Amino acid sequence: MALDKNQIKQVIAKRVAQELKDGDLVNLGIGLPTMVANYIPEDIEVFFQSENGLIGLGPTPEKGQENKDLTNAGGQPVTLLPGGCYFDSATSFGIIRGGHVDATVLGALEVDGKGNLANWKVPGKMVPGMGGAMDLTVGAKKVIIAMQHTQSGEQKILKECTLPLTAKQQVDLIVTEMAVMEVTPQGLVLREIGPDTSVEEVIAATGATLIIPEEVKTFGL
Amino acid sequence: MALDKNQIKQVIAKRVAQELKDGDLVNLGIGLPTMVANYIPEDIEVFFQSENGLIGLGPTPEKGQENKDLTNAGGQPVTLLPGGCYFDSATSFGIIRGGHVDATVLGALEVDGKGNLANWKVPGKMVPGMGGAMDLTVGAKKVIIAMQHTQSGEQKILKECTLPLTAKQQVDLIVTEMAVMEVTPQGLVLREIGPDTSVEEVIAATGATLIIPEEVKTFGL
Amino acid sequence: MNKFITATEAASKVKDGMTIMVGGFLGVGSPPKILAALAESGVKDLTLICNDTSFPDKTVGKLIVNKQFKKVIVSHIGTNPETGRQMNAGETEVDLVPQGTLAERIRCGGFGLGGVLTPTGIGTEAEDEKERIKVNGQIYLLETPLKADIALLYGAKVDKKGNVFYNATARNFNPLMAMAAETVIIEAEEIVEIGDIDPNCVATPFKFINYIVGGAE
Amino acid sequence: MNKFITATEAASKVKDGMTIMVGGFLGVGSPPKILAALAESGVKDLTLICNDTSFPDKTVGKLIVNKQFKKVIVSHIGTNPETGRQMNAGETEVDLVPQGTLAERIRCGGFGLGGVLTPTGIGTEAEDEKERIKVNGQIYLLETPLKADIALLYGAKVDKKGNVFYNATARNFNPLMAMAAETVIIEAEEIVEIGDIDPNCVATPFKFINYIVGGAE
Repeated sequence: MALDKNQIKQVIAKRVAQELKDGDLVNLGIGLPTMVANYIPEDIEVFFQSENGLIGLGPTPEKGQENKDLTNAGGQPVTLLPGGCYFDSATSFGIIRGGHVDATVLGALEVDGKGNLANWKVPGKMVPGMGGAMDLTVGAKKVIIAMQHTQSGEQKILKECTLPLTAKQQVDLIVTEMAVMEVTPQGLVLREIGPDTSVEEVIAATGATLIIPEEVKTFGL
Repeated sequence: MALDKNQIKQVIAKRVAQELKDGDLVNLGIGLPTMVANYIPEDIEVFFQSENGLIGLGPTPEKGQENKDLTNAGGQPVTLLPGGCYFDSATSFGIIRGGHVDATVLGALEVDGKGNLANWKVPGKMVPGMGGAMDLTVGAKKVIIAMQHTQSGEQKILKECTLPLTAKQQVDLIVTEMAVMEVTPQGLVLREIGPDTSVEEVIAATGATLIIPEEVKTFGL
Repeated sequence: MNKFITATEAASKVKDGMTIMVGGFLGVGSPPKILAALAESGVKDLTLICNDTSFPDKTVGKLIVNKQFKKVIVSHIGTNPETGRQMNAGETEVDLVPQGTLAERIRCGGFGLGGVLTPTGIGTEAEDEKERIKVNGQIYLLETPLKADIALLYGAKVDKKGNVFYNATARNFNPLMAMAAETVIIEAEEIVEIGDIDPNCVATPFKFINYIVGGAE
Repeated sequence: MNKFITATEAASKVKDGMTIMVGGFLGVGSPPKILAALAESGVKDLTLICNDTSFPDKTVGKLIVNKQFKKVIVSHIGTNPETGRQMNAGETEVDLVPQGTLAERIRCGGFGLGGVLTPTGIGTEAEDEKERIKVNGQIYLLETPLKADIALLYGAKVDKKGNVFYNATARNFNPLMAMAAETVIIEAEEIVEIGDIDPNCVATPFKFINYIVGGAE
């Protein structure tokens, strides 16, 4: 069975959600990472931090119930969960840089076997800026990259990033629809493969050298 | 007429109060400087900042009306004026260090003609610590020393401080019961003399060389 | 002292060549009326310090489209393609700063600090031309203060003295910028009486506010 | 997760040799019950990070009298003569830090910053052994982070999740220390329901609070 684009995103988001632990404070990047919030296991409590100044990101408000002063880091109207609170940008990044965010989930243009990440600039082409990503990758206890394994057939998981880095050796885990890979001092270890692939296919789609342990589980079934 | 100790303090506090301008935010040190608040001219509005975390220091509450969570920097119960507010210690010193306090009034063990101040330590004897004084002297736009001209006959206004400094070249004005002296790049200028003294007596009681301009007013009459 | 002025009067205080700080995060917490007046004023060659360049049709984004800035110091420009176009065409200088570093640099400006050491950006282009300083065996970048001539801010409730209460995520950079600019103008969603804001919840004391652009009049 | 413990349980988490931060300014904003329990516990060789050493019969002052500290890092000791006596007798090490610098150093510890540059203390003994760094032609001292094993704090209102509302000048160092210690214990004047504190007025988010010593029970 081939997964469509939406299913691919769901598979990734679901798998990332399993990395989160009870009591975690988590910052989700824009796009696919935002979907992780939909798949938090019911038996754990996870709170989301948004770098524009809140802890306790709640669901999208109903039409007409939006508060123009209350959005997520993408500018979309959100709500605040009971027990949540607000703070200024310096405090927000104090929380992030100070190591008080347990995990951040971000997208990537490129990521490599050393844990380097590039997601803020394509020289001469697209320069969105780093926003909070450089702080998040340095500060969060666990940096999880959530993305499609390849982009229009091009490899994104490389031996070495070619684009300007967002962070040097800060990535801990890469989750794609094809694989879960852990960055270790020895290199990138293939921990699990996706529901619709093989170890060989993952190796072929990955620029970085993968360490293949004896046991490689399958996720997303 | 000889002034008693209490009158001396009043004369000093009254004269210091005349240095303050409408709209000023002022931090008063413990002791004599605190008395300055009693002599603010009626036609100006001055707000007091207290480094333990407030703007808008109000009068002492009546007995039984004290709030144990609301004191001045000396730990005495105070009140908050309408329009006042509270903040944490980092913000308090951001306000101070950032140059947002218009004037601070402090006591001194020694002060000298270069504007150096010593008021936190007598080696081997008394070491109360600097508290907020080092930040206040560096940060406040105007540093006013309010003290008796001499201490048991010993000079306190010296050519050069002998005690460990609280601040280097930060003092702007020295107000005693005998004189108002301004620290200038040329040296210490005698601006005014007190109600009960002469220029000669001020010179004799002062260790630092005084520059005597043609006009020296008398204050406190 | 009466601090109340109109949005047009506020805009007229911004002169060609000035450095302005504008509160807000993708426009949330930016002062809409003041920025609309500034877009109409035609003032130019400004340097902008702001979290981002918003959207082309919104808040500071309109001023980008109007080419009123010679330089912008922001953490991202992705939501306003015109900023990227001007940057690539060499029309506007764009200085991209990591968001947490931007916040600390503004805070340093207001707090009288000469800089902070941050681990953010080590090993990236954010490191370029920065001093590297080692503390307890770890390398940090020295980030220096930012200040501005004028800060244009937005508050949910401002009392008649100028004390500010910010609401929800519209707080963001506003209280930091309030301390880092020579002149501070706040646009109030609502003007309230002195005492109506809990003194524990005032995030910007009146002392920092020079002018108030009043409520929903 | 139930965060509620007794003052005695709180005190028992402080072990010999630990570094503790204690909120408060001359005892205002210090946790009275936890400190009373700590004074009784007999724990020793502690390092204290606090604004001051309070008064001999009050809050951390009692622990000074008990000789429970091997070192104190504070901005002044003038209100507790016993601290000065122990210092002069060589019994307790006293590290005096300018108050604003102390606040920034604790903030650096919690905010992941490697240090800040301050003009405070230039030309004084506070400069000793500090690195001097020039920025924009001005000399600053490099001040480095402070962290602790445990922070003992006091809040006026703490909700059942651990969000804290501080009242008046009892706030002082408490919210800074809440972010700079491994384990954070807060003594609540009043326990309130989740939602009873305006989310705009929470100065310490629940995430930072590990244990709550409950209200006036």
